[in-house]
Amino acid sequence: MNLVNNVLILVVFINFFMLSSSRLVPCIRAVSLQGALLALLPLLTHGFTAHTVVLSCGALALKGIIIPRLLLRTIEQVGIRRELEPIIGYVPTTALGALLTSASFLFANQLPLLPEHVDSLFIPVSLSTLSSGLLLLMTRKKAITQVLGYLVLENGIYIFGILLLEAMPTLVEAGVLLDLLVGIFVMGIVMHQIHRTYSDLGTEQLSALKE
Amino acid sequence: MYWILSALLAFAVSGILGFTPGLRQRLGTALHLLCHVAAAAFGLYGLYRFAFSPLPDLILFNLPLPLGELTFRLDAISAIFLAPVFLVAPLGALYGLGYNQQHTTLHRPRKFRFWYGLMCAGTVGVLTADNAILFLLLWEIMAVSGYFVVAAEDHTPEAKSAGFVYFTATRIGTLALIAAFALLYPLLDLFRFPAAGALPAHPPLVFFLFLLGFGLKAGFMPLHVWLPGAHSAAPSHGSAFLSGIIIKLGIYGIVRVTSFCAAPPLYWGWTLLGLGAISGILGVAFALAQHDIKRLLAYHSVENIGIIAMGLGLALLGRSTDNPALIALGLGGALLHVVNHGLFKSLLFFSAGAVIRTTGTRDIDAFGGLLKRLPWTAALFLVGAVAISALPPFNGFVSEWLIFIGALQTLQSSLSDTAAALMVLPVLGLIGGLALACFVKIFGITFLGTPRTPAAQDATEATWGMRAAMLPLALACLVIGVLPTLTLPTLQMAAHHWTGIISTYPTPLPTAIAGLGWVSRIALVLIAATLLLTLGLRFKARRAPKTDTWGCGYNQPTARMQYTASSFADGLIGWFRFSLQTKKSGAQLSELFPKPGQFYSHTPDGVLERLVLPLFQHIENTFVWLRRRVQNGIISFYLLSVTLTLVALLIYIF
Amino acid sequence: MLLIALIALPLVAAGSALLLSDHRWRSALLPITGALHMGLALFLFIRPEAPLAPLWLDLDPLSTLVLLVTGGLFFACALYALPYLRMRREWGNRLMVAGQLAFLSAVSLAVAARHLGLMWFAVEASTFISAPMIYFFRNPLSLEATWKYLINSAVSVALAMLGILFIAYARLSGEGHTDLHLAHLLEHGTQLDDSWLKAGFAFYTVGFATKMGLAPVHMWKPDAYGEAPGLVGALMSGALAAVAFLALLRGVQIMDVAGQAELARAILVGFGLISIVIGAISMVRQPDIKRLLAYSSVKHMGILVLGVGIGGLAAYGAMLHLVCNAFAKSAAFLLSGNLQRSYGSKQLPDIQGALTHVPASGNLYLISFLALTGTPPFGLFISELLVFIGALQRHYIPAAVILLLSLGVAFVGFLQAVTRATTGQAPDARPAFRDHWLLVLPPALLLLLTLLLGITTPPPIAALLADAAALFEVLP
Amino acid sequence: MLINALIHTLVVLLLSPLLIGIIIRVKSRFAGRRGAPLVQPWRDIWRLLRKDLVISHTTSWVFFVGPVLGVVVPVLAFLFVPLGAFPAAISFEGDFILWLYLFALARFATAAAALDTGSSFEGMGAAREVTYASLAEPVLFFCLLVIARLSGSLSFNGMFGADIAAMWPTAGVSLLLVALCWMLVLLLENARIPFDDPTTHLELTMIHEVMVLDHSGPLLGLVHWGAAMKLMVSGALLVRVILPFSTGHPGFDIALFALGMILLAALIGVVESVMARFKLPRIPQIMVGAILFAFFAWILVLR
Repeated sequence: MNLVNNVLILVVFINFFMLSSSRLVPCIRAVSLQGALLALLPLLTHGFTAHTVVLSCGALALKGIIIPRLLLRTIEQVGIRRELEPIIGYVPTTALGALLTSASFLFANQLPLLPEHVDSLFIPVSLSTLSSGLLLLMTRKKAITQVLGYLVLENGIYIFGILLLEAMPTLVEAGVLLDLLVGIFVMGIVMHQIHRTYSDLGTEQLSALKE
Repeated sequence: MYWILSALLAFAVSGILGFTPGLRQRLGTALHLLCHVAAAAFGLYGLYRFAFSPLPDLILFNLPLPLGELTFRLDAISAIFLAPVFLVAPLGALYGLGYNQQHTTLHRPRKFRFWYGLMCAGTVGVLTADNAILFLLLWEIMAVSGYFVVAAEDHTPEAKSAGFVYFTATRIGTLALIAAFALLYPLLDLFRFPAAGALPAHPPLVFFLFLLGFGLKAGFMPLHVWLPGAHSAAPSHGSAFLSGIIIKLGIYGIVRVTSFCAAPPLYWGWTLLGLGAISGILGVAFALAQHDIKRLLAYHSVENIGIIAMGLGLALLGRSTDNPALIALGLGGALLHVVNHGLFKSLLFFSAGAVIRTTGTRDIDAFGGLLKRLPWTAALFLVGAVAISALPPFNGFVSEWLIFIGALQTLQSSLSDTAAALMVLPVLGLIGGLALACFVKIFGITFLGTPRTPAAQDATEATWGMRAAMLPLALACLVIGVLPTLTLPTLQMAAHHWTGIISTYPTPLPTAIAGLGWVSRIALVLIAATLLLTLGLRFKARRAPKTDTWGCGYNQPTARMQYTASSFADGLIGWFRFSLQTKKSGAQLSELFPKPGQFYSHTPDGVLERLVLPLFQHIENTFVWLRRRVQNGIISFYLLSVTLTLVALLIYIF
Repeated sequence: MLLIALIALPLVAAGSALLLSDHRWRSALLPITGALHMGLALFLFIRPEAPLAPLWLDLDPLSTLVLLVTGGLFFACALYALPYLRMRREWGNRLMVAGQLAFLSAVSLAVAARHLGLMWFAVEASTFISAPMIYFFRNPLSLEATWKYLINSAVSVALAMLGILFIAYARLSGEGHTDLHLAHLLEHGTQLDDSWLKAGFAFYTVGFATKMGLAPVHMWKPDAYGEAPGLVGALMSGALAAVAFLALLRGVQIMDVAGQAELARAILVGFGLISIVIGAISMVRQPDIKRLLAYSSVKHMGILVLGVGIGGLAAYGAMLHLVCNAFAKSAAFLLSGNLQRSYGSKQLPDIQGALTHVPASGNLYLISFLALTGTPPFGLFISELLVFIGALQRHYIPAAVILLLSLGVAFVGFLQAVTRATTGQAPDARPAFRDHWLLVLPPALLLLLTLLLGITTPPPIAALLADAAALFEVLP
Repeated sequence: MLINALIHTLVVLLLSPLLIGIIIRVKSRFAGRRGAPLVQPWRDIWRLLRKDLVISHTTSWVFFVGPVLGVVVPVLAFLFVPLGAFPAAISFEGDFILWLYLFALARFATAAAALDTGSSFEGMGAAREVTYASLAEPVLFFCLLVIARLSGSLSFNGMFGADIAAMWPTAGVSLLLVALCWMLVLLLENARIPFDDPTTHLELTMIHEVMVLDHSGPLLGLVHWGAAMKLMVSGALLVRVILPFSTGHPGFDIALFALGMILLAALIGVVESVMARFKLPRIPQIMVGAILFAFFAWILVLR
């Protein structure tokens, strides 16, 4: 059981790294690492059943390999390396991230958990990943980082999903992953267009539509 | 009752036929007129048949309307309101025929005819609808078609803004009515109108909502803001129908709604009396200060609505203090004034339209000496003017006389009781005096004296169609004025249907019958004597030499030296300075030999320009400012609002 | 069997649309699939067949209603799309046709899904499919609108997913084993753990409220509907909003069964009132005709949610409102698309004298204005009246007052726009794109439907509406 | 009833110029002159009726209706008025309203006739006449309300009939106020000195005279005759309020009524010679004062 907890702790560290780093390429590699780690979790928790194997292979292939390559290819086309100053600065974002993670840990043990889930870190880690994903989305200006934020958000929800494997049959799980892929693919196309029209992936120009 | 419904359909069909495009337009207009005349014939025959059956006539169609069902009812009250509709509507169509031939301002007559027909159909429907949903449905159809009639010449900015104000006011009225009927929903079974006197008195909120809704349509003083603009922007036969018939639907609404309750509380009567007095006096005061002939006539509609409201207030007082004479006379006077006003106001608008058609402007100061050039129109306008100032030989006097007698029924009551209702007499007296001053002003300055502008110089008489439309109205005014006793039985029945007590009613109208008998005899003698003497004198003066008017020795009098609209009413406007806030410019001669000066006075509509428009402007600015804050275009703000809503919801739940 | 065909048919058509090379054939696919889909939906409504997999795909009264609305709407938009896509040849219609067909299948799947996860998947798919369609005009503004729409919907639907998982966990902690089939959830409602369920419902509602465009989270709607072509705006405001509303109501159903009815009601009424107020306020002095319709859609969504939140007569009114609003709103979007095309801009200062410049669309735009502001002969008047009476019956007096005032404010806002657009001097130049009869017929048909619903509600439809409303009757 | 009507018409047609004669005679006596003979007004009217007339080419048939109504209306109005104790020819509930509105009709006609000539002076007269008259209406209404309330009936016969004498002891003060207000209105309506000077030649200050500036020959005769009759009609009511005694013997009552009329004419003559004209803007202030007095009288009665 402590192996699972160690993996989850590692995920939280990746979250913090994401919040503090300003360079895009390492961030994308961090997200893919996080995806790969999460892909292993179902095997560790529920052992080797047909369902878990399919799920983890799909997740690994998708989050670990396909999506990062997609994002890296977009970055080469666009050719930007560094995230500009986020709305509230790096240090405050990381501090806020830490604050939210501790809050989610506190919040988690108030929730009426089932006996077998009490000591596992699943719920607090999923809530903290969720909140850091949202934080990334809200504070960053670059379109790429917003997509990364969305990916971290998805990972948070995915962690929570592992607990309830029997609620989500394989077909639906595959559907969720497929949706994720389609989503990222469409975001990639739109980012490409943004680059072609604004020659920069910043979303400052993307605020012309207002009253 | 079937006749009335067939009249409604005929009006609708006339609207549709009027819409025929292209080369068959002349056929379309002819069919439009034909349908209008047919509808009027059906309607009048239906009313004639109804006049002899005391009980209301009910028809139920089992078409599943979403909420109520399709029921129509004809009783004495709606019959009285329907009578002017079936007279003015076809005459309006006939007038329109003549009006459009030479007049090019109405560059979309097809659209106008369509909405005009629909408006008439809506009016007939509203007057006979018997359940709230159908009432609101037809009320809104009539209001929407009214908007298109008002904004018929919408290429002019003035018509556009008038249309906008009209439609907003009507919609606020409808919302108030919806709220009122919804509040009444538990009492009415499936929105059907209850029998007279079936419900307990409406709670104050419901009454004031009804008053707001119907008052906005009727045009009581504070709620009249849309009326002058709308009635002056609409083409003349449109504004004749609007002013003569449509605003009466507000009165009809109040009459129908107050008939639901068994014992109306006292404050209903007093509110209506107060509103009527304010509308009357301020209406005629504003009318005096106007230069535009149609705005002036529109303000007079406000004044006459005030008089009708006073009659209605008296009737309500009668019901609260159970004084049958007061009910019958108050309601009888009010309903007869509704019919009379429908007739002479349409006559005035038609003749004003004829004047505007030839001179091309609505400003009174540009007219003058039109009697010699438009003899027929001038005579008909004179009939309308004398009738609206409630002077004896015509119908205006008869209905005001009934209201006077009604008020006098409270003569012996103590101050705490209904004696204050006697104040109606001096108020009506003042209104009558001011109305007389106003109509002498218009008639004198428009038709008499010498023409002030070249346009008035070569004015031409109205076409035969227009004159044919005006003549029956003038005759109707004369007939009701000279033979008023014809109307009493229907008025008596209306009072019965209004209070719901059919049988046990002594007819308190004998005093009125005797009086009206003498009134008609005096009117006949008056007309005969005046005609005789005038013809005699004209005969004697046929060879009299013609010279210039005696100008007290000044031998080059010019047309501009005549009295104009603003100078004529300057004295009277002075008294109402506070409420009119007239802006005067010029007229101060400084040096000994003053250079040529120019006097001009303009009276904005006080309530609209100083209160309503700035208020709405302010509200709009705050809304736009708020929207700019919420929709500020920054994507992280949007995501922040999602998270904040989530957190708020979680806090709310735990 | 028919149900699966209903969902699979548009998907197959979408696939073949991608493969087809010929332009005319591809746009012809749209009306054919639309007609077939609507036929199937009507057939299923008239003779409901025994479902193949009741746990996964089944039609209850609410989903039949939404299916009929989306089917009818899609067919009208498909007819509109034929001449429209021919006019917009330069941008190619491969993406648009395939997207619309895929959108239809995703929506049908979402409507028929009886498994929360499956429904979530369908809604998520419809979001990502509709995103590229907003970018049809390929200008910077529509790009920005697409981006905002994408990020907002993605995040919100993800939160909804978390809500669904919370509900599953509530079942797990209540009963030991869990699955997300709606039928089972409704049966074992009482055993659900309260705190997890409430937290789940919170996430669930915020997620689908953003998807639906309710007030505090509606910011993406004016941008997305404002910049999308009229056709896409019509589809999304009619179909997508209805589906999101259906999803939201699934959550309410679960809360009712679990005994948390008044909490759900309070949340719904809260969301409804805020959306009505903000929707109405934002319509005043709005220079852009499409953004005006977007704000009007926010207001009407508010009325829908308010109606269900109040329950009783108001719930029936809300269901009728769902149908009438979908038809009238999409007709208005199609017509504003026509106006924008013939004037070359959608800003009011440039649009004048539409009645003479583009007579057919101008007059219909006027009629759609009357329909949308709840003028009596049209259905919206009846539905708003029902919601108002329901509010009074259930003593929601402040809600009734706010509803009435907002109707007035919205009317003033809309009237300002319509008077400026339809009256006045039309520009003398001939319009760039004249009114094609197929461009005018669909909105006219939709408005006719709203009119008919206003005048008489035929018994079968009235029964359907009543059953749909009965689903949310609070069991005393 | 017909005979009664005939008597009334004859009395008003023949005797009214006498009142004018008396007023002129009293004024000249005050000025130390012997004054014209009492029958002079008759002679003037007779002379004017037989003269030819000159018409301005800007006028139309409305120009003729003014003077005609000026004569017809007082004759009809006099039918309602009881001569002292002698009952009125016609009386029905609410006849005083018709009486008031008949005079309004006459005012409409004369003002329209004045405007018909198109001269600025006549327009000025018409404007003033109509403005001040609209203030006189409420005063008359209040006075008639007071008397109706006291007498309990709604027709002139009932109001000014026998029991006015009984009213004095009970509501003396309000009746006095009524009489005063009625006198003021009488002076305004009949263009007497404090409000308007019938004999002035300065057009700018006239109200009534300037409206008939252009009338000549028979028209002018009718105008004078109508003015005299109007004075008699309103005077008769005022006399009935001031001298309410009725002895039951018809001959004596008629004599008493005649005496009352003569006294009234003399009073007007005295007032005209003693007072000077008010400034035109003062007239509305006085009329508003009259309205307040009449209102106060009504409140007294009502309490």
